[in-house]
Amino acid sequence: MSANVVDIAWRVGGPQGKGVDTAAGVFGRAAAAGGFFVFGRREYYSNIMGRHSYFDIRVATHPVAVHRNPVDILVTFETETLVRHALAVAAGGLLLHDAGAADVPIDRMVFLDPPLQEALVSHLEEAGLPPTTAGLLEAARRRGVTVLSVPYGELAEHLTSTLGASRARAERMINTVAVALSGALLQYDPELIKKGVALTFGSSPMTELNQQAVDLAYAYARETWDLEALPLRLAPRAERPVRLFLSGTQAVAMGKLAAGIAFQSYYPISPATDESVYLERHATVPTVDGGTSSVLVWQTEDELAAVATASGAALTGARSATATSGPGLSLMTEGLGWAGINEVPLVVTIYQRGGPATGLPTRSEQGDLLFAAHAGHGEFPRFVLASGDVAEAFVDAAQAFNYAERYQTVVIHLLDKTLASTLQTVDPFDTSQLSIDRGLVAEPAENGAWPGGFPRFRPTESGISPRPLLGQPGGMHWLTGAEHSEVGRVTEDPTTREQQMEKRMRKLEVAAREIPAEEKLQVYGDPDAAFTVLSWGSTKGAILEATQRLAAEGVQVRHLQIRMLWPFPAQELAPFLATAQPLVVVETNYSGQMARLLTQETGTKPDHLVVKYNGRPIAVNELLEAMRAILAGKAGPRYVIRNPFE
Amino acid sequence: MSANVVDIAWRVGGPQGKGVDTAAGVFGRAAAAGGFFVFGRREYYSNIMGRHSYFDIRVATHPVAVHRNPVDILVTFETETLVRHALAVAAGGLLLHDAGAADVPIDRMVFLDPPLQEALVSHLEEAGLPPTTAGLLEAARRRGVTVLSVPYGELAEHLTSTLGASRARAERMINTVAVALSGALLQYDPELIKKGVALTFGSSPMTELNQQAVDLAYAYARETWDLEALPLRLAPRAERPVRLFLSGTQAVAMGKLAAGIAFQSYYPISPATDESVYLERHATVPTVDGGTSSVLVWQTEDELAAVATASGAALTGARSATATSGPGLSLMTEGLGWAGINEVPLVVTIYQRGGPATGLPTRSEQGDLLFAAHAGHGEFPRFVLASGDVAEAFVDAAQAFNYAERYQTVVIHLLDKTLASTLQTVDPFDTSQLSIDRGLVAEPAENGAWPGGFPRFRPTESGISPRPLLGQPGGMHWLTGAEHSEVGRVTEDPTTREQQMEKRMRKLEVAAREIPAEEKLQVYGDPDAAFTVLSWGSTKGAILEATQRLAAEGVQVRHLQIRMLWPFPAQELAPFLATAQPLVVVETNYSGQMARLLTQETGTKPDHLVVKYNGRPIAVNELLEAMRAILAGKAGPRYVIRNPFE
Amino acid sequence: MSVATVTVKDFQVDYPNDWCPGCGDFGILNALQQALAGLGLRPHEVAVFGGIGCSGKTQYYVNAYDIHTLHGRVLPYAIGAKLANPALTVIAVGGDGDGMAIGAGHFVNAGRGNLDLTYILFNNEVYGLTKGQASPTLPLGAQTKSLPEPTIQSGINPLMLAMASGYTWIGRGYAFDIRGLVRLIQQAIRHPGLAFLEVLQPCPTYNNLHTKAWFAGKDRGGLPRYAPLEPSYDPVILPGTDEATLQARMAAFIAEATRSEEPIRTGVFWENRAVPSLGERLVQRLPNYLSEPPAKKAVADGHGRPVVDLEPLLAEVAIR
Amino acid sequence: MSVATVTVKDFQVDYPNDWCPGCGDFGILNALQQALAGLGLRPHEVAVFGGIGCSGKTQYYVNAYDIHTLHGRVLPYAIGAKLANPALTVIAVGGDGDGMAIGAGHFVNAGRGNLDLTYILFNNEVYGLTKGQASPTLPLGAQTKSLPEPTIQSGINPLMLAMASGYTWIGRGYAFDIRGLVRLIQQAIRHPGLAFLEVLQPCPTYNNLHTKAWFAGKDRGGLPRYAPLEPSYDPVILPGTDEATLQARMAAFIAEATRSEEPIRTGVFWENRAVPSLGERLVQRLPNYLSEPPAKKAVADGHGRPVVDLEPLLAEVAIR
Ligand SMILES: Cc1ncc(C[n+]2csc(CCOP(=O)(O)OP(=O)(O)O)c2C)c(N)n1
Ligand SMILES: Cc1ncc(C[n+]2csc(CCOP(=O)(O)OP(=O)(O)O)c2C)c(N)n1
Ligand code: SF4
Ligand code: SF4
Ligand SMILES: [Mg+2]
Ligand SMILES: [Mg+2]
Repeated sequence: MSANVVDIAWRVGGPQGKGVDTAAGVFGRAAAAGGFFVFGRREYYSNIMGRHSYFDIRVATHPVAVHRNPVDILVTFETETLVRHALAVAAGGLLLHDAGAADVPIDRMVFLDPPLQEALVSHLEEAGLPPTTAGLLEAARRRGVTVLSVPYGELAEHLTSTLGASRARAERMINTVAVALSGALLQYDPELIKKGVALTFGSSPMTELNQQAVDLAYAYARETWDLEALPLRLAPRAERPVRLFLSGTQAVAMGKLAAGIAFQSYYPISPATDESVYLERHATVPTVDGGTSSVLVWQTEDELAAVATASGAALTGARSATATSGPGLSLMTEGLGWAGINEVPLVVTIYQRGGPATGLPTRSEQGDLLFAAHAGHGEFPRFVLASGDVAEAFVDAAQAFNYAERYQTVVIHLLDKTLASTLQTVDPFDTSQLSIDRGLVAEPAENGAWPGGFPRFRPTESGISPRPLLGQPGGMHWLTGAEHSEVGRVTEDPTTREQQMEKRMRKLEVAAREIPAEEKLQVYGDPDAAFTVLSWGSTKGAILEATQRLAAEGVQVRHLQIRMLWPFPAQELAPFLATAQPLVVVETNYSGQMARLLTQETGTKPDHLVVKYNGRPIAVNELLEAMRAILAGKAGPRYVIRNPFE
Repeated sequence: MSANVVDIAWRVGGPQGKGVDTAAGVFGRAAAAGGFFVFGRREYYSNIMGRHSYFDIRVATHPVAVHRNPVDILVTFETETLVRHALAVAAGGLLLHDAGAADVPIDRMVFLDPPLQEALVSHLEEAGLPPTTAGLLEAARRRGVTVLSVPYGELAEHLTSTLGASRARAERMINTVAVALSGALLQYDPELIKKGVALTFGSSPMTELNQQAVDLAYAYARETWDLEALPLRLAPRAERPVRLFLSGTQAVAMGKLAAGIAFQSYYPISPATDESVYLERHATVPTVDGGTSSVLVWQTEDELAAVATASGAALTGARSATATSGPGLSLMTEGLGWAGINEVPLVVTIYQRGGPATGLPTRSEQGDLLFAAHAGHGEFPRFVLASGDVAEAFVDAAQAFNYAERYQTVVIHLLDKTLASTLQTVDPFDTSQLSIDRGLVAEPAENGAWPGGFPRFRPTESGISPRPLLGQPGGMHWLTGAEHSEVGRVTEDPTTREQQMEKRMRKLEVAAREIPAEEKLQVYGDPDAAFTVLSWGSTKGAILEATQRLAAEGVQVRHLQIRMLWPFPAQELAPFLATAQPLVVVETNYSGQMARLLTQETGTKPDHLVVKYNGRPIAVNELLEAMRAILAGKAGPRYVIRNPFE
Repeated sequence: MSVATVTVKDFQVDYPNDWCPGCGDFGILNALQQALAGLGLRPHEVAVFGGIGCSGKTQYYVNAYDIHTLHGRVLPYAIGAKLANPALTVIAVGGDGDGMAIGAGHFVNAGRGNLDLTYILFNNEVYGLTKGQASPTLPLGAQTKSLPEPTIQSGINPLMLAMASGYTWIGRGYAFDIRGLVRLIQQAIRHPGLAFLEVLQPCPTYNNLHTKAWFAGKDRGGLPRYAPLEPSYDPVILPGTDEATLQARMAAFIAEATRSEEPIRTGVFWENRAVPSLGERLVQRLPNYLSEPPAKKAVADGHGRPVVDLEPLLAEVAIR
Repeated sequence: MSVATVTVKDFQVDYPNDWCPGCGDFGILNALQQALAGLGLRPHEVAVFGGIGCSGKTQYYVNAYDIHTLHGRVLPYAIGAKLANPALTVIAVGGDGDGMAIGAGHFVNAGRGNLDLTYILFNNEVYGLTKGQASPTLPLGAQTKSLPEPTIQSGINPLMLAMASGYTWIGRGYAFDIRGLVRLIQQAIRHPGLAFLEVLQPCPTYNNLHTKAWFAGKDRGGLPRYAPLEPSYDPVILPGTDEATLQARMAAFIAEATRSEEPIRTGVFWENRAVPSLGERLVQRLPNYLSEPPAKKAVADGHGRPVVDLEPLLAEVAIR
C-alpha cells in the first residue's frame, strides 16, 4: 500500500444494547472528519439486548462502499466478540481484548452455534493450539497480529475517579475509550476523535464527558504502549470537503422528503422501521421560501392497512408511500393489485431481509425480487427499482414518486438490510438537481360538467389519463378493484375489459420507451470489456471495488448495474449481452432471481451465477475470489460464497 | 357432418336466479342419458339476481371438452338474451324467443355495455336492418336460422290450468318447457328429457310436475311446428356406458375426499366456494370397510386465517387443504412462506378468475401462474400443478396431497373459473387407481429419547427428514418461521442457514428427478409433428379438438400440456422444444405467463403467443382460426383472440 | 356551501341497480342520499368508500366520489383519504362479513383513532354476494337458507365490539325505517369523531329468519320487532363525566345493546364528546395540518424543483 | 397420565434466553411451566403457539411442541391444530401488538368458536421486539421511552374486547405475581372452552411508565397497584342464568375491567359455563369427531389405496 493510500478496516463488537453502534459512529465520524471516505457495516441479531452485534468501519482515501475481510483492527470487550472475530484480524493488524477476561474453552460457549464452534475448534486443533480464547489469541499472535490487553475494568474505575462519572456511566464510556485507544494506536489526531464524539452525542452533556475520556485514553495508550512500533497509521488528510455520513434508511427518508412526500403509512418491521421513525422525527421541515412543509406519518395496525391507507391518501393527491420488508410485502400484495387497477400513484419501499417467513429478520438478502415483480393475482403494470448505494437510495426514493405519478401506478423501490444499515460518506445531496413530475391531474370543473361521471380511465395512446383528486369539484367518478368502464363503472363487458387491460399495460411500454437508459442501467468499469458482471442493488459496492482492483492488475471488467428491474431493460441490455464473455450475475440470494428475470426477458442465461445466501453481504475479497476463480476457469455455473465466521 | 357424427351446440340464457342453470342441467343430463358426450360452459355476472347469465351445452358423439361458436340452438326467454346471442346462431340453426316480447331499440338497452351496443347496431345497419330486436331476428332469418316464436305466457297458463301448478311455479317450469321444446325440435326421445329432469330434480315432487311439463311441451311442439322440416336431429345412441356428469369443483372435492382429506379451511369466494360447500355437504362418507370417514370443513374469518388454520391442522398429521381464488391467494402469501420454511404438507387449491384485485370475479383467466410460482418473500420450495379438464382435476386434487406429504411442502393446485364451472361427462372415477403416499413420518418414541429435541430438520441427501406429528410422544421439537437448526431452534448462524436453505431447496431437485415425466407433461396429437402447441390448464379441451380437426385436414400438430408448472419440466420439454417449428403457446391471460416461465427456465421463446384476456374461455373455433392464421403465416408473435359478444 | 340548493337528486345517479328485489340495501341507499342532501353537502365534497359484498355496491348509486375497495379494507382506505384530506366528508359502508370477519382487525383499530368519519355496517347476518354463508353476526345455532347445517359459531354483537374498540358515536337503525335512518346517518356524520352505525338489513334472498315481515312483526299483529330507545336513555358522555356516571352509562349501553327481549332497539346508543377528535390531535403535531393537509401540500415550484429545504436535515449528518 | 411424576423440570429446557434482564416475560414463562407441570400434563401432550415479538419467544423455553408462528396469526395456527387434534392441550401466547393490532381480526373471530384453548396476551403497552413503538394498549397521550411524541391513538382494553368477542373465560394477571399467575393459567386451561388471559407485563427496556416498581407501588410506600378482585365479585354464568343476573354480571365486569382508579384488578373476570364448547358442537356434525379426529384419520389401507368409498358420491352424479 503506497504511503498516500489508506485503507483501514476496523471492527468493534459486543452485546446488543451496549453501545457498539455508538462506538462505530464515533469512529466513523472521526475518520470522516479527517477527510476520509468511510463505509460502515452493521450486523446484529433479532434481539433487543445481549446478543452479539458488530460493526465494521472502513476508512480509506478512495470512496468505499463495501466491507472487506480480514480487518486490520478488532476491538473487543468480552469473550463472544473475541471468539467470533479473532480469526478475522489480518497479519499486521491489532486486536484489543479485555485484560481481565478468563480463558474459556470454546466448546463451553452455548451462545455459539455448533457449526461455528466446530470450525473454530478444528482450526485451533490443526494449529496445535488449545481450543480456548487463549488459543485464539495465540493464533493471532503467530499470524503477526499485535494483541493488546486492555484493563477495561481499571480504566472504568479511572473514569469514575478522574471524571466523577458514575460507575454505570463509566462503563458506557468504555466504548469511547476503546475508540480513542484505536485512534491512539493509529496515532490519529485526538481532536478528530473528539469531533467524532461531538458529532455523535450532539449537544448532550455526554459530549464533554466522552471527550475527556478520549484524552484519558490517549494518555493511557501513550504511557502503556510503544506506539511508534505499531504497524498502522492514520494521518488526517489535507482536503476535507463537506460530506454527509448517513445510513440507507436516512437517505431514503430524505429522498422522500425532497420529493414532497405528504403521507407515509407504516407498520413497524425490521429493517424498515428506521425510515419511518426518521420521517416522524422530521415531520416538519422548512421550505425554500421560508414556509414549513409536513409529512403525516401514520402507524397502522398491520401492513394490509398500511398499503390501503397510503392508497386512500394518494387518491386525494397526496404523494404517498409506505415502507416495509418482506413479511409486510406479503401482506401488501392485495393492495398492490388494487392500486394497479385503479391507477393509483403509490410508492412502496421494501427493505429486503432474509426470508422466507420470519427468516433472518435482521440479516440481508436479495430475496424478494421475483416476488416484487409478480406479487398480486392478475396482471397490472408496476415498476421495480433497486438502489445500489446510499446516494442512489436518495435519488431513487425521490424519483419513485415521479414514476408513480407520471404513470399512475405502483412503484416498488427495493433496498435491503445491507443498504438500510450501511453508514457511508457521500457528497451532500443536492435537491436542486431533482425534478418533480406530478403527472396528469384533471382540472377542477363545475359539478355537472361530466354528467355520466369524469372519464378517469378513458383509454389514451399513452395509456395515461388525467386523474381528478378526491374532493375536487366536477371530477366525480367511480373507483373499483373490479374491471371498469372509463368512468370507473364496474363492467364485465369483454371489449371494455380488453381496452382497459391494454390501457393499463400500455403504460409500461410507454415508460420503457420514454425513460432514459441511464435511469435503468448503469455501466461501470470498462464498457468495452467482454468480462461482464451484471448486478442489482447492494452488491454494487463490492463489484465496483473488485472491478477496480482487477483493472489495477490489468484485467478489464465491465459492470452493468440494473436499477430498473421492471419493466426490465431488455433492449438496453441487448448489445452488452451480445458481447459478454463470460456473463456473470452476482446476487445475494439462493436461486439467482435476477438471473432468472434476465433469462425470462432476454433468453440469455449467465455463464456464472455468483450467490451468497447466508444472510450477510458479499465482502470485496469474497467477490474478488469468485471473479478470480471465474477468470481461472475454475468456477462452475454456480459459485456459492460461504463464510462461517460472520 | 356424417350421419353418425353428432355435434350440437345449445345455448340457453336468462337473468340470474331464474333457473338457467337448472335448464342447462336438465338438457345436459338428458343428452348424457342418451349416450352422448356432453360439455357445459357457464357464464354469469358477479350478481345474485337479475343480471344476464347463459349456459352452453355441447352434445356430441365424440368426447368434447370445449364450447364452440356459433351455436345451433339458442333458447331465449327475454330481450337481453336475445340481443346478446342472436348473432351467435349458426345458419341452419334454431332460435327460440318469446312471442310476447315487444320490439325494443338496441340503443335503449341500458343493461348493454356501450361497446356491445355499438357492435350490434353497426352490424344491423350494415345489413340494412333496423337496430332493434326485430332487426336481429330478421338478420337471423336471412342467415338461414329458423326463428321460432314461443308464447311462454300462454304455455305458463297452460301449465297452471292443466297441471294445477301455481303461476309462480309454472313460470319456473317454463325452463323445463324450453328444454323440452328443444328436445322436440331435435326429435329427441322425450323419455330421456324426463330422465334429465329426474336426475336434476332428484326425489323432489318437482320431478313429476316437470316431467308432465315435458309431455305438454312435446305435444305443443308437435302441434305447432312441422318438426320434420327442421334441420337438426338428435337420436339416442345405442351404447350408453355409465358416465359421470359433474363440474370441476365437484371433481376436485371428490379427489380430495378420495385422498383422505381430513381438514379443509376456507373463506367464501367465487369461484372457489362451491368446492368447500360440496365438501361440507359430504363431510361424512363411508369407507371401503364399512366405516365412516369425515372431513372437518372450517369457515374462517379470512384467507390469512384459512391458510394458517390449515397449516396448524397439517402439523398434527391431518391431510389439510384450503381453497380460494386470486384475492385469497394474495392474502395467503404470507402463510405459504411459513409452510415452506416449516416444511408443512399443505395443499392450496386456487381457482383463478379475472384479475387484478376484484377484477372479473365470475369470469375466467389464467392470470395467477407467475404469482403462484413466486408468491411470498424469500425462497422456499413449492409445487404448482394445473389441471386441464374435469377428470384431471380429480386426479390432481388427490395427487397434490402425495406431493405435499412426500416432499413436505406447499402444493398449489391451479384451476380456473372455466374448469370450476365446466360440466362434463367423464368416465367414472376409479379410486383404486389412486395411490397414497404419506411421506416420512417419525415413529413415536419415549419422551426424553431426543434430549435436545427431535431433529425434525436434519439435513438429508434428499432434503426430506421425518416429521413427528404434534401430540406424538417423544417427537417434541420447535417450529418457527425464522431460520432454524435441525431441532427447529431459531438461528442466525451463516452455515446452518446455508444447510437449511439447501436442504429445503434440494427437495425440488429430488422431486424433479423422481417424478415420472407423464405427471409433468402430456403429449397429444402427433408427437412427431413440428407444429407444436404448448398449453397449461383449461385450454386443453380447445387445443385437443383443434388438433384433431387439423389432423382431419391433414395438418399434424403436436400438443404438449404442462401439468406440473413448478418445478418446471425443462428437461422433459427440451427434446420437444428443439424440434418445435413453430412453437405456439396458448393462454388465457394478457402477458403470456407460461411463455415467460418457459423462457425463464429454458431460454426458449415461443414463436407465437395466442392469448385471450376478456375473461372468457377460448372456443375451439377461435383457436382454430388462430392456428390457421399461424399456418398461413399471417399471425404475428402475438395473436389476441377477441370476441365482443360473450 | 349553499344548503338550499342541494336536493336528494344531486346524490342520485342513473345506473342500473342489481340488488335483489326487496333487499334492505335499497332502504339504506335511499336514506344515505337523503341524509347527504339534507346536510347540504355537495357531491364533490363527499367520498363514499364501500367494502366488497352486496352492501359494498351502495356507492355505485351515489353521485359523489365513490370508491369500491377490497373485502374487509374499507376502513383503511377511507382513513387514508380522510387523513390526507380532512375537508372531505368520508362515509364507509360495508357488510357484516366485510366489517366483522375479514375486516375486524381494522374495525377494532379504527376505534383507537377517533377520526371524523362515519362507518355504516349492513347487518344481514349472511354473506350475500357469495350466496348466503353465515356471517359473523349470525347467532349460534341459526340456520339460514343456504346453510347445510345450523351455524356452530356464535354471533358477534357489532355495538359491543364498537364500544370495546373506542368508537365515540354508536348507533343502530333498521334498513326500512328510512326516516329514522336519515336522522341517524346525519347525526353520525355531524358527530366530530368516529361514528359507527349498525343497520339491520333484511336479505330476502338468503336470510329467511329475519325478514322484512319479521322485523315488521307481521306474525305478531304488526307489532314491529324494532323500536327506538326509550327517551330516558341517555347516550351522552361529556368532558369531565365522573366515573360513576360513565359506568352507569356503559351498563345501560350494554343492557340495551345486548338485550335478548324484543324489541330490538334503534337510535343513538353512545355519544362520547369527551374524547378529542384525531384531527385536533394531529394539529398538535403538525401545526399546518389543516391549512395545508397532505392532499394540498405544495411539492414543487414553477420549475418542477422541490420546495423542501433539506438543509437542516443535511446539517444533522454533515461532517464539516 | 400419572400426575405425580410430572415436575416443572419436565417443561424446562436448557436454551439460552435472550430477553432483557428484568423482563416480565420471565415471570410469565415461569408461571406457564409451573402451571403445566401442576396440571400433570406431559410435554408431548402440550402445544404452545407463539406470535412474533419478545413475547412470541416464550415457547422457545418450554419443553413441549412449540410453534413460533407469524405476526398476528398465533390464534389461527393454534385453532387449526386444536381442531385437528382435540386431545392436545393448546396454549397460544403473544404480545399486545401481535394480538390487538395485526391479530385483532383473529382475536375477535376466535371468540365466536369457544374452542377449548387458552390464549395468553402479554400486555407491555409497547412493541418490544421492534424497539418500543406504541402498541394498541398504550393509553392516549402516553409517551414511552422510544416515542418521539405522545401517542395520538387511544388504548384498547383487552378484557373488554374479549367480552365483546364472546370469550367464555376472561382473566387478568400480573407477570411478577407468579403464584397468582400459575393459578390463573391452570384455571384457564381447565376451562372447557376458549380462555383469554391478559398479563400485565413490565418491559423495562421500553416501557418506562409502567415498570415493575410502578406495579409494586414503590413510589407509594410499596402498596402494589394491582390487587385481586374482591371476593364478592362473581364471574360465573351458569346455564340458564336469567337476563337480569347476566346484565348485572356484565355491568360488574365492565366496572372492574375499565376502572380508572387503582388498584388494577387481577383474577377471573368472566367464566361463562352456559355456552357449549366447540368440540361438543362438532360432535353433533361429525359423529366420529372425537374417536377419529382429523389428526388420526385413516387415509390409506396397507397397500396405499384410499380407504374412502366414493360410490355414493359418484352415484349422485352418475348418468346410468
Ligand atoms: C379477499 C377476499 N375474500 C373473499 C372474497 C369474496 N367475497 C365477496 S363478498 C363477500 C362477503 C359478503 O358478505 P358481507 O360482507 O356480509 O356483504 P353482503 O353481501 O352480505 O352485503 C366475500 C366473502 C373477496 N372478494 N375477497
Ligand atoms: C407481518 C409482520 N409485520 C411486522 C413484523 C415486525 N414485528 C415483529 S414483532 C412486532 C411487534 C411486537 O410487539 P408485541 O406484539 O407487542 O410483542 P412484544 O415484543 O412487545 O412482546 C412487529 C411489528 C413482523 N414480524 N411481521
Ligand atoms: S343477496 Fe341479499 S343482500 Fe345481496 S342483494 Fe340480494 S337480498 Fe340484498
Ligand atoms: S424489549 Fe421489553 S418485552 Fe422485549 S425482552 Fe426486552 S424488556 Fe422484555
Ligand atoms: Mg352480509
Ligand atoms: Mg408488546
